[in-house]
Amino acid sequence: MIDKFSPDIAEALDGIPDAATILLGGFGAVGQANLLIEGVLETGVRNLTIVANNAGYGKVGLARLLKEGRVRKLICSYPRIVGSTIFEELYSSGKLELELVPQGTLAERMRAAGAGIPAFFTPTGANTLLSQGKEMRDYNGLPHVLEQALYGDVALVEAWEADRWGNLTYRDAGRNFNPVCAMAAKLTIAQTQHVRELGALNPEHIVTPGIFVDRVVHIPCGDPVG
Amino acid sequence: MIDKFSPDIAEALDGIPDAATILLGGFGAVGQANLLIEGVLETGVRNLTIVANNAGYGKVGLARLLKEGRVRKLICSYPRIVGSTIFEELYSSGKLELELVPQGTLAERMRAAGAGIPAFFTPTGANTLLSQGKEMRDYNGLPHVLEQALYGDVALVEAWEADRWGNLTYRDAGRNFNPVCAMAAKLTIAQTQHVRELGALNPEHIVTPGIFVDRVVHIPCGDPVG
Amino acid sequence: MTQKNWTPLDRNAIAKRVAKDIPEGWYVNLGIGVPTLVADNVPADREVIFHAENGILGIGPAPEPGKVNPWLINAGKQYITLMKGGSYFHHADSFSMIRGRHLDLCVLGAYEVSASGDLANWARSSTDTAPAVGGAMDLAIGAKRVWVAMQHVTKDGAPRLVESCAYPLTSMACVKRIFTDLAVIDVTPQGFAVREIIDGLSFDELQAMTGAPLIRQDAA
Amino acid sequence: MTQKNWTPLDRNAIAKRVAKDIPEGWYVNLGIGVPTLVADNVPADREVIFHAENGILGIGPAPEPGKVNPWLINAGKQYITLMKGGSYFHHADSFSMIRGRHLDLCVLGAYEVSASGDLANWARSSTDTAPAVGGAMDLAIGAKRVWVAMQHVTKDGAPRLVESCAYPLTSMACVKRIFTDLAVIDVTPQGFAVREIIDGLSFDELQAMTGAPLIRQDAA
Repeated sequence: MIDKFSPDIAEALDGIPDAATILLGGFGAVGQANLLIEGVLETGVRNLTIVANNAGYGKVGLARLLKEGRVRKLICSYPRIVGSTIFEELYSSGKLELELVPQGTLAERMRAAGAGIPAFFTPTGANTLLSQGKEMRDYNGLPHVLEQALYGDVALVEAWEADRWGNLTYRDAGRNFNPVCAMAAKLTIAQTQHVRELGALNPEHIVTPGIFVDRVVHIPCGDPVG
Repeated sequence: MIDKFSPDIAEALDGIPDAATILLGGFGAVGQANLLIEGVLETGVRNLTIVANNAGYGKVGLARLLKEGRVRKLICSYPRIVGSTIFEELYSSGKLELELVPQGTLAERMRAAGAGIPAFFTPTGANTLLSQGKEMRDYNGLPHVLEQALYGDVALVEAWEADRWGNLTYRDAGRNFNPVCAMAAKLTIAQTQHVRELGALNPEHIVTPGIFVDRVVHIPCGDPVG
Repeated sequence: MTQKNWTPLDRNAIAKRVAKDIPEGWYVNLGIGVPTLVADNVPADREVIFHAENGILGIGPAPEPGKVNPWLINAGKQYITLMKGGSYFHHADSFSMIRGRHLDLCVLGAYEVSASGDLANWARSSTDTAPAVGGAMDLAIGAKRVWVAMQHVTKDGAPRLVESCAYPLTSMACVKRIFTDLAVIDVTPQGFAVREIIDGLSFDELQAMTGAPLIRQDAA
Repeated sequence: MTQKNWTPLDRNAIAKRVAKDIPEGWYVNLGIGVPTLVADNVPADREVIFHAENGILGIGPAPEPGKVNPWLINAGKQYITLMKGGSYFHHADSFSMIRGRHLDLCVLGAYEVSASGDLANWARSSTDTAPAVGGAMDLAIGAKRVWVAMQHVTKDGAPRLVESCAYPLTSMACVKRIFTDLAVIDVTPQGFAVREIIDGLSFDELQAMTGAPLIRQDAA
């Protein structure tokens, strides 16, 4: 019987190596797999590359990973949000490498990785600081940038519901980057608020089919905090 | 008040010009907007480029458009299915141009058009007859083909439910190419089996948000035929 | 100093003026700041569908106190509500809507706009200590129309409408209309064309606060 | 002619042999023909999740007579059922699963397979009168493993396992294992390696019906 549930966070996170690239779902405080992220801290891995829209929110999750010096590089669209002082300190002191990526390009690069598309042309960012050094080509009379797929070793996502096949749903704005991260990583680990029996999720309403999910852990952590 | 419903098929199809590129949802007999497609026949337009996975199924919809000689070119992954004799006659007699595209590339080229991605690299079809003359590049140690977005002037899709904002759901295997076609065309027209009040569709369960849909017509045509 | 005969619009009045130009049925993304205020200024009987980068169509008014849904925020991380007919989708789909030119309009704030419609709104210098771009570049290149809502001049009185931007660009030649506290200005092939000036302010006074030539244009 | 000491496997027996090698938990796409028969040959207590190109995960057994859902077909346009835990998605997402290497296995039919694993299964000539490719090229390049289920020789007795394919290629160097009515053969860097031969058929007899050198390999 297929059963992707792990009994606890430690087992769910087993095997993440140093220097891994970890994709994090979430936007603002909503839909972040904070307990998995903090579990990564406890595994002791270092030298991580983190892909996330924000550089942590509040004092939880990614903010803690950053503070503890586990992150070598951040690939991110909007690191500077209210309360992201940890990021600013690390970045200005040269302790953290930053790859700034337009938000839509960030999402599309992960989606491309999950979809087997190694590179694509996008108009976003053409002829700006963020396209410097990249291959350019005109389409439809406008300049476009060639962007590369962004592959994760691990993705950490937060779901609203999950079943033992790893099928996931999300809640409201908690969907955001989560389905995109889930498809782009070799090892996708979900924390879920609710567990459902196989067959209880309507096949029309499953957002992330279990094929994109390797492990699930039940963490009924309630409303977003951050 | 936004109301995308058209009172009848003729009005829903108003304004399609000769030589238009029309994207058709559907796979096999399921999820085809047959009554809209046959409505196109009645508008008298000619010289069409049709994008569809199959070259018509049975004697309805696209099969009729082909038979009446309205189609100049077919962009298609699997024209040869049981009963597609009309296609084979037209093709072998040189009356129909065929662009054969792998099924996943067909879907991805339309998705790219809808997503503002003019071109992308894919491993599918590399070093085959279907990549001849196309730009190639190696990624991850494998050859890839540069494929172009496939834009539609019009998309004809079949939905299960629709509301006046044009939000759509589908039924079972009726989803297939429909959401992809809907996002890739300048003018997207849906025929829907059921009409729902605004707000009756759960926002988590809407598959094609109304932003991708211009017109809807209520056609409770029942189970797939063809 | 001569006495001013004019009073600049406040932030909400700018937003109200933007809202006036948005017809029913448009799909609209609103940037952070003054643009966000536009939503509440659309007449209640005019259906406009607001989009948020984080996967939402059909944003409704701000929630009443005590009725906040902590799972429902906009791209500015403010709590919102969802209208009937609203929908949720993931980030790649959300930016397909943006990049794929499905939005009728995006209203953004700006540091500077050039006479050719170049937009600078994401970084104050090329060596910004902690830059953040978010969805600005996607919106600027993707929406069918980009309008800017901003103060006409900086706090120091320097013009924000300029011949060419000094700040790093967000996107080239994308801005179509600018709503400031002083005027409504179109970006045309000939440059900045004035559509409206606030009461009491003369064309020449407006020109003096603008860093590129203005073209007279009757509102008609 | 000497009497044969062997009987080739029938179509269902080939499918059964394929099913034996599929472990629990794999995501598997089955091509048209013999591969489609694999699903019904997986032991009932072994959960394998079958995928269809037209947007389905979790295909169940064929529907009972009178209980057909006309909206539920597989990529071969046959009526199917959905298992508990199944899901629907659109074509671009479906081929993301395929192209993005999320499928553990795809079982395809073939006209020819070469000793380097090249697959030819979509067209009989470069001037096919009405070619059709479907999802074959996506599956061949995308699945983590491609296995082929086919007859060992053509109706005319010509080998289908060859040094290099005469028919147009579907994809290069993609086939890992071949299940025929006569043998199970791995494609290795050294060429075709025989894992199993049906009872009564000798290695040399199998070699005689094969268009490229076979390597002896113990099943252990």
